[in-house]
Order: sequence, then structure tokens, then C-alpha cells
Amino acid sequence: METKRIVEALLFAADRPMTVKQLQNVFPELERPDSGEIQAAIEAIIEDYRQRPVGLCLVASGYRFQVREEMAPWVSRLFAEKPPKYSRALLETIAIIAYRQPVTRGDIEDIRGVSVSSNMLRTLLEREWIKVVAHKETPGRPALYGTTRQFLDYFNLASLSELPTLQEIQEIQEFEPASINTIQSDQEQSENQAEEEQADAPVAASIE
Amino acid sequence: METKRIVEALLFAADRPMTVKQLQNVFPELERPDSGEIQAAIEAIIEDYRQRPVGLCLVASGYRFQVREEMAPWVSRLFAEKPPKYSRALLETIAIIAYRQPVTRGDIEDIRGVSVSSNMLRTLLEREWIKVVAHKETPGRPALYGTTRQFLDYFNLASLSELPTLQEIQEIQEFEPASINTIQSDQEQSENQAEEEQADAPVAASIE
Amino acid sequence: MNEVTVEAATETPPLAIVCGQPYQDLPKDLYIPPDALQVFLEAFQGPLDLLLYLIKKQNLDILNIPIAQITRQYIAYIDMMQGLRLELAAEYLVMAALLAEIKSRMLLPRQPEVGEDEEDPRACLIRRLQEYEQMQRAAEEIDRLPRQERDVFTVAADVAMIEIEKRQPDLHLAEIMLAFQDVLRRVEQLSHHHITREPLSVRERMSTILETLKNADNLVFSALFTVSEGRHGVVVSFLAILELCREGLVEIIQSEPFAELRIRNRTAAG
Repeated sequence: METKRIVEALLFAADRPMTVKQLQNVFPELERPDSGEIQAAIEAIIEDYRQRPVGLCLVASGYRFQVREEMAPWVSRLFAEKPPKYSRALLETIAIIAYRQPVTRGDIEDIRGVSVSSNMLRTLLEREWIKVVAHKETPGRPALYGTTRQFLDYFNLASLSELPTLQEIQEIQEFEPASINTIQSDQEQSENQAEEEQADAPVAASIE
Repeated sequence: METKRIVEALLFAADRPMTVKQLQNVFPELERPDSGEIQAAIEAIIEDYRQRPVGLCLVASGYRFQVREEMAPWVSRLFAEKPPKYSRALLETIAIIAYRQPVTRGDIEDIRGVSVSSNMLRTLLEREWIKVVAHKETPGRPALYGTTRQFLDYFNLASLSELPTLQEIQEIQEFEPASINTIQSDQEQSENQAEEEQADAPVAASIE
Repeated sequence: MNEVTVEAATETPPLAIVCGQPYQDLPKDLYIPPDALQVFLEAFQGPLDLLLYLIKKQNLDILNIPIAQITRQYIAYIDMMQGLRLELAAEYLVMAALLAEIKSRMLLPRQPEVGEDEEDPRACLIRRLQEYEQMQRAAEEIDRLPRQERDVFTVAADVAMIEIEKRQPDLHLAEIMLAFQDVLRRVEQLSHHHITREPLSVRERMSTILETLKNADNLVFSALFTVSEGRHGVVVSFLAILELCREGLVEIIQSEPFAELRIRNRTAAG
């Protein structure tokens, strides 16, 4: 019984499909259920969710909870909204990777002076703008990140050498203070967005 | 009935908490349920999941499905990365901002007695736990910081009022004029203790 | 983030030897955990913090602080902090000065006309202490709250089966450049970081070479050059290999004199 509850929690929380074996391995060795018990738990969970709009499915690399296909129109509407804006931190991170590649997360943190969240790197990896090009032979073998073909394509560049040089960037800074205003107005814009969100707040309050 | 199924699917598909209003907006205008209907659906879903290892919870930015707390030890075994630990300095800073907001950096420094590093504020801003809510109309127009809904979400709180209550501050009694005597006797006392302290002194010295 | 610990860790690696002076027995009353100065420093993050510790250690009633005694101990700690060259020491000095001032004012006879509305300096200090202690408690409570990544895990069902085009944020190249410019400006302010101005194509080539090596144990030196790229391309590749070598990411090997050079990924070499 407890095994089933644990398996259900694991399948919901995992960010990837899980095989019976992988589920088994989550348990400490001494209390590890055999594969039959895990399989039985899975069957029972599938049965429990039969009537619900989400269900447990077997895909190539294991079991995962999925939203049922007939809910597709609604889910699409959910994702059709305006995309969020990238944070300043994320922009700096992609800039550092572009100009200083190959770099480790630690290198980026050194340059930026603050810690870099895993989420930020995940976002960039998911967008396929960066990739792991190798691992550095230092303790922990940290991943070395570089930019991808897709990154260049997105910005319509044939190669990284078409990125403005550091020299040119410095010059922009000196001769075109206007461009800095552009960014500032961007920032204000996102602050306005924050205010829009504020407008939602009373709603959240009324939920209580 | 169908509303409930759709709401359940949306809450599972969304990668962020959803407010009643946001859930409503997913429906096309003509078939949009009123907030009461959404709220009823939410209550029914909460009830349906009461016995399950995952459940629907309300946090500051809306409703989200999460694993029940008692399952956390199992789920954390899924992830190789250890959860981040936060330094005392960071926790004290966020506590001061949370309880005393809006505060300036100077206010935080006054309470903690040490300077607050810019990196720490940047880290908190990047994590989106704090934001600049306004600028104080004093020389230098220092930024006034406040906490965000993401901060509350992270700590599983629906509103600031759910923060732990502060321990009460003891009433300060008026000092009697006689306190000067007390001080003097303090001094004598400390004179005596000075010898005891001598014993400690070499330690402090040897640390140098 | 954690200034104190970091400082302490870099300044005093071994606990038992400080500035060449080994010492084994920690004073019983100085700190409880046997495992380090860092912990001790953690507990002394700020002067008010230190004061609180002293007050607690001596089982003092916070409402009746014997200033002279504390001041003396305090100064001993400041000396120690300065010995460790902690930046914090300056902050501590301010606090010591405040304490000394309070002390001297207490020793002076009170002027009756001022006495009415002027606040007792001890009351002011005590209020600050209490306020800080309150916030320290609050910080501990917040640390205990169930939180994401540790106790709270959000749940999601996969939607990959459903055909959805998830819209991604738009970005202009100028935004990246301006972000980088900001980074550069900050780095310049901090000044101890060096961003060298290398031709970009070298760094790009570095990534390319690493990737090529990922699929092969080692490669012949010449395989990393493309003749059609001309002299410029060759130079770029050569610089990239040197740079990779310098950063310890690849090694150049030669099995015997005059044999062709080979490049090996240090990763693959293990």
C-alpha cells in the first residue's frame, strides 16, 4: 500500500519517464520492493486514474503521467498566451556563454559575481541555445557550455565571429547612450508588467 | 462537470500556480464559467485528491498541485542535486525584508549592524524573492524593497500573514537614576572578572 | 552571499594552526561546536550578533547589560578579527565606539534638565539588540518553513503528446550585447577580474574542437584544420588548440619523435 503511494508521488514529481527499475532504485536497498510489487502498484495507479483527465501512460523510456489527449484544445489555449520576458540575469548568462565559451557554471558565477540558478541554464538548454560541449577535468567534472547552431540561426548570424566584438560593445557604450535608454525603457516595461500582475493580486486574495 | 475536468487538466499541465481568474481566461469568452463555478471545481478537486500522495494547494500566486509533505523524503531521492542551503546572512536579510517591508538597504544594515553586500541583494532580486517597490524620498532616493509572490510560493505560503509570528519584544523598563551605581558596581565586578578574562586573553591573542 | 564563512575559509584553512601558531584546546566558553572557527564566525556575523552571544554566554539579562565588561571582551574580539584581516573588523569598531560612548555617558552625572527627554542610551542599545534578536529568530523560523526544492515538490503531467507550440520569449541581439556590456562594466568596477579581448572566432573554434573530440578518442593534429579556410582559419584553429591546452581541456601528444601530433580530450583521457 505504502509502495503504491510512493510510486505515485515519484511518477508525478519526476521530470522524466521512469522505468520499473528506476522506481525500484529510489528505495534504499534494504526496503526495496521487487519489480512485481512496483508493477502491481503501477497497474493499480493506472486503474485509479482511469476516469480522470490525466493518466499514467507507458512511453518508450518508462511510465509518466500525461494529460489526456482529448484535453488538448484546452491545454493549447493555456500555452497560447504571451510568452514571458527573459530576466536580466538570463541575458547576462547567455551573453557570457556566447563571448566566453566554453565556460562552466562556476566561470559564469565568477564573472557575474552572483550564483547562477540551475533553472536559468535549463531554460537555455531547453531552448537549445546552449549545449554541453565537454566536461572540465577538475573536481566535480563541471559541464562546459557553448552556444549552438540554433542560437546563431535565431540571431541570423553565420558564425560567432559576427557577434560584435568587445571593442565594439565598449564603443556603443561610449557613443550611443541612447541604446542604454532603450534597455531602460525595456526594464520599465517589465516593471509595468509587474504592476499588471499586481492588479491580479486582489483576485488571489479573494480566493482565500 | 466538464469544467472540473478541464480545470484539473489545466492545473496539471501548467508549469506555474494558476489563479481562479487565470483559469477562467483559458475558456473562450462565450463559454467562460464564472468564478464561483471555477472555485467549486477547485474545491471538488481538492476533495478528490484528499487521500492521494499529491494534492492541490493554494500558494500566493494561485493553486498548484504538489506532492504531500510527508512524501518529500522519497521524492528528494529522485534528484541528484542537494537542495540549496541558505546562509544566515541571506535568511536574516530576507526575514527583515519580509517583516519590515518596505525597507531600504540602510534599514537592513541598521538592524543587522553590518553592511549588506550588493551581491546578496542581487541574488535575492534574481531569485525574484524581492523587488524594488518604490524609492524613498530622502537624499540618494534609496530603493525600498519588498517581497514578491514568488517568495511566498517558494515557502509554500498563500500570503504574508502566514509568516511565522514574531516573538514579542520585551518591554524596556525605565532605568532608575540609581542605575549609575549599578554601572559602577558593574565596573568593579568587571574588574574582578578581568582577572578571569586574562585567562582567556592569551587565546584571543594566539589566534592572531 | 556568505561573506563571513568564505572569508574565514580562505584566510584560515586549518583550525588548529593559526598564523603558524598551533593550538589544540579551544577555550570551553568560547564556542561549543568542536568543528571550526568558521562556525564560530558564523555566530558572529555582526557586532550586535556578537553582543547577543556574549550576553547569552554570560547568562546576562538583556535588560541589564554591564557595558564595561562587554566592551573589554568586545575589543579582544576585534583584535582577533583584525588579526584575521576580516573586512568586518571595521564594522565592529563602530560598535565598540558606540559602546564606549554609552559607557562614558553613563558615568557622567546626568544633567537634570536634559535627563527628561533624552533617551537612556542603554535603552536604545537594548532596543536594537532585541529587534535584531527578533529578526534572527524570524530567520530561523523561515528556514524551517517547508520550502520548494527541499520539502515541497510541484507536480506536473506531461503534455508532450499534445501538439502545442509553446511560445518562447523574443530576444534581440542588442539586448544580449547590452547585458554583456553591463557585465563588463561591473567586472571593471570589481577590477580583479580580467576579461581578455580575444577574437571571437577562437572561442567558437574551441567549442567546435571540443565537440569534434567528443566523438573520437584522439585526432591527428592536421585533422583539426580545414585547408579551404585559408591561412586565417588555420591560425584560428591553432590559437584555439593552444588556448584549450592552456586551460587544460585537451592535451597534445606525440608518440615518438617526428611522429604526427595528436590532440586528445583530457576528459576522455580521464
